[in-house]
Amino acid sequence: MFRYIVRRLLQMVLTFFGATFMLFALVFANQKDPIQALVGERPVSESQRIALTERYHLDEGFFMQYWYYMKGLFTGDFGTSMTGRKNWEMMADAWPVTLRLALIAIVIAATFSVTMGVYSALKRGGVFDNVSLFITLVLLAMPIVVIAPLFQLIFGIELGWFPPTATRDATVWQLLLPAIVLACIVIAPEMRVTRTAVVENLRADYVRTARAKGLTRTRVIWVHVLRNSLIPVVTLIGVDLGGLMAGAIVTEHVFNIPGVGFNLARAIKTEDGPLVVGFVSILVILFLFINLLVDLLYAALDPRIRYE
Amino acid sequence: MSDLNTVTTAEAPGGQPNVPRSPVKKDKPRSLAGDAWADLRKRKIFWVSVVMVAIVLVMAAWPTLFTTADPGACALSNQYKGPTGAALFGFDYQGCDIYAKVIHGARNSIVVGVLSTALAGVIGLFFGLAAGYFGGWLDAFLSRFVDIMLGVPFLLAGIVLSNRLSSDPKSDGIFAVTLTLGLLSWTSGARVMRSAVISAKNQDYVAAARMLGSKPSRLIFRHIVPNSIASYVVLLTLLLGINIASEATLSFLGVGLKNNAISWGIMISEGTQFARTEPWPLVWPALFLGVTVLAFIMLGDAVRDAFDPKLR
Amino acid sequence: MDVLPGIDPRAPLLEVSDLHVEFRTQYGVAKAINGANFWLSAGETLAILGESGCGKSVTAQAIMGILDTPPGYVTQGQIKYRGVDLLKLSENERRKVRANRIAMIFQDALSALNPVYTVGFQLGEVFRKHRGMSRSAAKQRAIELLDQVKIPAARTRVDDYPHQFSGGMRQRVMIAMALALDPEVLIADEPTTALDVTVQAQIMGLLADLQRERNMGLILITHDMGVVADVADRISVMYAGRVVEEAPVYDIYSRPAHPYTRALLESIPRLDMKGQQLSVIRGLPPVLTDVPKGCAFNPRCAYARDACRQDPAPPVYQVSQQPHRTARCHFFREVIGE
Amino acid sequence: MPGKAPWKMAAGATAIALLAAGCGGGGSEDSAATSNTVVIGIGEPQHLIPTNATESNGSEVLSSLFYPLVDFDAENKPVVVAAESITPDSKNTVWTVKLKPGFTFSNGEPVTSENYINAWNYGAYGPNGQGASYFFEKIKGYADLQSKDPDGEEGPKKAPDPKAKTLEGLKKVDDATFTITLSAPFAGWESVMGYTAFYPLPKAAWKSEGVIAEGFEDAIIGNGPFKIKGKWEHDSQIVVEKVADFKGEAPKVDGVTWKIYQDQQAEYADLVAGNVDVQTQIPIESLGKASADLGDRFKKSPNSTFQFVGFPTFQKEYQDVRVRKAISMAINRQEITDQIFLGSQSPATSFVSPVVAGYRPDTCGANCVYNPSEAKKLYTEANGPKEIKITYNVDGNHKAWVDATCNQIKAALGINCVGGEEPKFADLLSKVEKKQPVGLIRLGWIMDYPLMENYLGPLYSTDGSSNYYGYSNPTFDNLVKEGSAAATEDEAIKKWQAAEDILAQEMPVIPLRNGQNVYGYSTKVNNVTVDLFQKVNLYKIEVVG
Repeated sequence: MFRYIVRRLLQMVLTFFGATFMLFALVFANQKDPIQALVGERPVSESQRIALTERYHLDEGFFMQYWYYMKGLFTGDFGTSMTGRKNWEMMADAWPVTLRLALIAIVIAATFSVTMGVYSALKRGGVFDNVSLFITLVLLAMPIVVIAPLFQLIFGIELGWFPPTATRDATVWQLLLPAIVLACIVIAPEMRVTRTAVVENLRADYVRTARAKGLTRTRVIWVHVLRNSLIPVVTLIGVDLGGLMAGAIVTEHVFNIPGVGFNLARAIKTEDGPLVVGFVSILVILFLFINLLVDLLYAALDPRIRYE
Repeated sequence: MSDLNTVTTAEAPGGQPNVPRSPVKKDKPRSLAGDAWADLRKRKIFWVSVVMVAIVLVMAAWPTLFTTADPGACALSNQYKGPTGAALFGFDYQGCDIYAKVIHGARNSIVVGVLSTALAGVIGLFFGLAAGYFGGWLDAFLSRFVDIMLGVPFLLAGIVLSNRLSSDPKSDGIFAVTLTLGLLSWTSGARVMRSAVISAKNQDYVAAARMLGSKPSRLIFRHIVPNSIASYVVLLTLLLGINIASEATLSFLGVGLKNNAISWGIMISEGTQFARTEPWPLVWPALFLGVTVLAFIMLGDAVRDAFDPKLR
Repeated sequence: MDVLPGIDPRAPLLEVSDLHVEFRTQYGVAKAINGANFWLSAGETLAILGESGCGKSVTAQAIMGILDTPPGYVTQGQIKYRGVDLLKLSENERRKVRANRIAMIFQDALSALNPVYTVGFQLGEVFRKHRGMSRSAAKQRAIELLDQVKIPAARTRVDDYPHQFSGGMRQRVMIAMALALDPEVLIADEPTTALDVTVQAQIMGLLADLQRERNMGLILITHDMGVVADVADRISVMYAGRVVEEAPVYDIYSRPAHPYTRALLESIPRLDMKGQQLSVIRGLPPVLTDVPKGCAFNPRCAYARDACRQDPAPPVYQVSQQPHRTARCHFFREVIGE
Repeated sequence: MPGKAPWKMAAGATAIALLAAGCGGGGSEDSAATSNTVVIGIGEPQHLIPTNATESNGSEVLSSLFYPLVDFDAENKPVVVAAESITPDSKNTVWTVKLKPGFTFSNGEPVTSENYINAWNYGAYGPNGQGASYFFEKIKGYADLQSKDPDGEEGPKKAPDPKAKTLEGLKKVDDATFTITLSAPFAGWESVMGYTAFYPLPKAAWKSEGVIAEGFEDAIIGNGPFKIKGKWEHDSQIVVEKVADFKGEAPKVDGVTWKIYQDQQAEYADLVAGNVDVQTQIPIESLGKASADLGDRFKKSPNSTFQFVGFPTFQKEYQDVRVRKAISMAINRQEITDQIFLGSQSPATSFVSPVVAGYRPDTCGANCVYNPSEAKKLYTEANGPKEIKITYNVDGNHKAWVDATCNQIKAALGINCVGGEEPKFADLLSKVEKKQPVGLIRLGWIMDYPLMENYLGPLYSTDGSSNYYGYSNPTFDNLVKEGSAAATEDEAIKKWQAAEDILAQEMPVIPLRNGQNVYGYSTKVNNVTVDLFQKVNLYKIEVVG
């Protein structure tokens, strides 16, 4: 197990370099005129253009730019954003709130999808099963650009149940509504996968054994069936957790949360290469860690899986 | 909606007496597909979803069967007018006939949704199979590649890909959007497939087949795939819905459908803006989208249940 | 142990009468059991014999109360344990009967044990949930049990997972689990089918020993007449959801009273019949949504006449008083007589 | 039976998780909400160094921190504020600025003429890359502060340092007086100095000569009625509080929290919920409900925004002026402002904004009047293209009106019209630079100072900084230049109006709409006004009760 983890960590280093290189290429491929993008619709004066081009090495080739970036990285310098702020400072501002948002969202999503998935697996074909399926599907089929403002409108303004916006130092209470919005996208798949897995496992022989042992139905389901059904669910939750951090762009925008999604969107819009690469590199690292965790969780959930 | 899943419930558990698996046809050899078809034919829900999907497909293929109005003929003087004879659903913000737009929007939404999901399904299947079946360094390499893919935000990759793929200013962007969504949405499927394959690989019947000298390709496609495919199909039907919706997000960001192409996604995001005062332009396309996605998912569920002997 | 109201220590240990079970599927109602009758006394071994799909396992599940409902329903009949009709108990009372009074062993121990928990956990769970023991006490009891079923190094193996045991050892774990709470009735559903022959004998021996020690009633469900001959006291032969013949083991083997039993016996390969062609029962068991009229066995029966093809099915005929044996065949005399 | 158990478990687990996640979150409730302060919504400023602040968010924040040399009265004429007097010489070339005595920066430093000169030199110096450096173009010696790229657009070589570091035209007379020499006469110079770029910077700003100290921008020190409290909390808020002994006009509130929003809809949600007191631009999506939500706290006032579409000269199909006129006549501006913008903009019928002196309504004449039959006739005569395209950037909320405009054109001219979507303005510009067939280009303009010249120069002059469509008419250029050099403002306006008449003849662009501030405020505040530059008047606003 230890060797496995070490190997994965080594892979991670390689992946990280691969990722930054790929990202740099992506950003580079998309870069047309970052200086114009930076100032929006204002005209750019010649001298301003020259100054900024020099400051950000914009006139140099792709490999040179990558080299400057990596060189900075090794000295702990994530580079300077086109806005003039230090990248690490912007990341330090943005990550905490996004992490909290994603965690709250995934907890809401996982709790609801697992409980509701199990419940509808037990009551297959019942009213609960069908209604919850329908609602989650409708939420799934709605683009996030629809759900986010609608939820804000309905629950934030018209009903006033939640604060309509949040800030960087948002309380959990303020982050609840955006977290629910984020959870909406992932609840449907997670719930469906839970339901399918539970249905399959409900027919397993060991369930009959557990019942023959005189265990209560609750215990049979929540202890014996669920544990066996969790592997596909955990896989999906792991993927979703990462996705939520990167995918919060629209939600953070609507709820005014200056997190990763918002910063990324702005950086992409302003063709702010170093900032994009900085944020996404961290995202990739987080993904790698989450995946390692998920893989280790497999082994914890199912003793038949062994890593060497 | 009343009995969406009842069909999956009434099966005899394993080790039960001779409860028939399909209508009895005495002494006739049965194949999996034949069995499944026989099974499907009996399911009400299957037919309901087939009819719904068929209607949507016909709508996508021949919109003029449903409406003769030109969806592009809009006039502000009609803004938010209620339903009239031909315009069943009334008019939207731009004074367009919502009914005509919904009908004509079906094609782009369906084409993008179905094709991108199919593409993602195939890519994810092969990635998941290769990684799960062969394991080792290939698994490590593919898995890390998937990690990077997942780590790159949809928005960034979507913008870059869409820009690269649609160089022709005259194109409506459907090809680019389809390809973009397909190339970006296969990853979670690949991971689910991979873990399903890993668990299937360790089952006795696979070991048995291997002992009997099955070629890897046969092993994979005859033994592992049919047994791992159930949750994958469920995921894909969901992905279909997600991709139809994602098209709207891409279009919303300006890298989706172009040149006044109509789609449900675009209608929905436009309708959202003024939903507070005028809900109908949002409600109608959302309803069509929701029902379509639901139909596909129901169909996927029924087919999945029919093909998965464990669930039958 | 929880006290079961209405229990009568003098009443028969287990008595199943006129049991009907049906499965309501989308393809129609399958009558899995159509009036099963048998009883079991303490210390006795009753074998239920039949081809796969004849309703043996369903009977066992109905007794345990672990039928999957839906689609399976008990529609009629009584299952009396010491005079108490289990079918009339609440789910909670019924649950307490399981493992405490009546326990069950399943066919395939690998799939019947939960793959993700240690055997110690799964064994201990019985004590924790029924006896309210602490985790450590339950584990201690689990080790003792593993010892009793002769698993070597029980103390270390208690923390292993099912997949780390061999087939025979797994079945021992199953047995240990069933015997944990000293039940009076043990139902063993094809306990040795998945094992190889030498291990089969060991397991059957172990079961017999444990039964003797505890004076349990044992219901042995099997399709293997060879196993039955060695351990059973009485045999019930089931066909298409009915007990077609019931008799002490010796009588069945020497003089079967039902054509089906006879056919089963003839299909056993025997040393003294070397060189002769092995007889095979013609045709297939009926599909339960489509059971033939009259005697369900009639399409495959050499003795069948018109009466066998008419409803109602043959009643339970008393073949002899002492020993008590019954058969559901209009022509049982003819069958015995040969 | 697990009848209700899952729900309970779900609720319990969620609660636990939320508590856990909550540990990181500070409960920073606004303590300022109770006091005599107001919360005003803005977007994240790009920069807070005055010479780099070219967008409205930055200049709005700076307006609270700085006291300008000049401001504008109700007729948009300049009036001195921090300056005692500003006097030109007879040729309008040398301007003498005399500062009011006794003013200090919020750190106590006295405000002297050097503070202005140093700040402006910094802004004009090319290598500093300041966004507003073009404001100093008219000052003598500006060209010497710019470097020329030696090897063209994409060359890797380092540009040489400019010839000079300071503007030749800026001269200190004494601590309270300095002169500005322009490279050419310009009667409207006083108005130009009303812009954000002309604020002074204290000595504390400088690390060394010409280099801004690190961290100064995030805690900038000004000479205005408010000072920054703490630091600029990027993407979150900027809190300013009253300077105790401010010599100028004292505001009625004790502080302002500039709350930063990424999205106007979010800001509006907070306005309705009472979390923000003033929103200077209510998004169209919310206008339908704004009256209901806000009652008489929903207000409108003019601003300088001017929206139009330009015809790229490199596309032959638009070279016939009849085609351009026909397209203009095919557009029903009133319908679009009423129904797409819900009255938040008004139809434009001239080539400059109504807020500048010298504006005349309807200079565009019949060309800007909706007349579909005449349009069709003209278009057919000129044999205009069968399909036209209006290219716009989707990140600016332009789709709705472009679609509506296209629908009108389609209906009136019987041709096809499509909206060409570009993700952002820079993408649009790069296509224009490559001379790709973009069709009509969506453009807008917000003035820097209230003169006609600020529209005519950048937008329509041959070398205008925002003349992306390539319009060029020497007569027009000359008239604009003559106007700028005129001795009096009235003379200047006459020349400029003559120039505008040329535009009406040639229709290089189609004027579409003039913008308005559509703003709203909470019940907590009163006397809220929003000026031409989309700024809240901080001296008038007050807290109720």
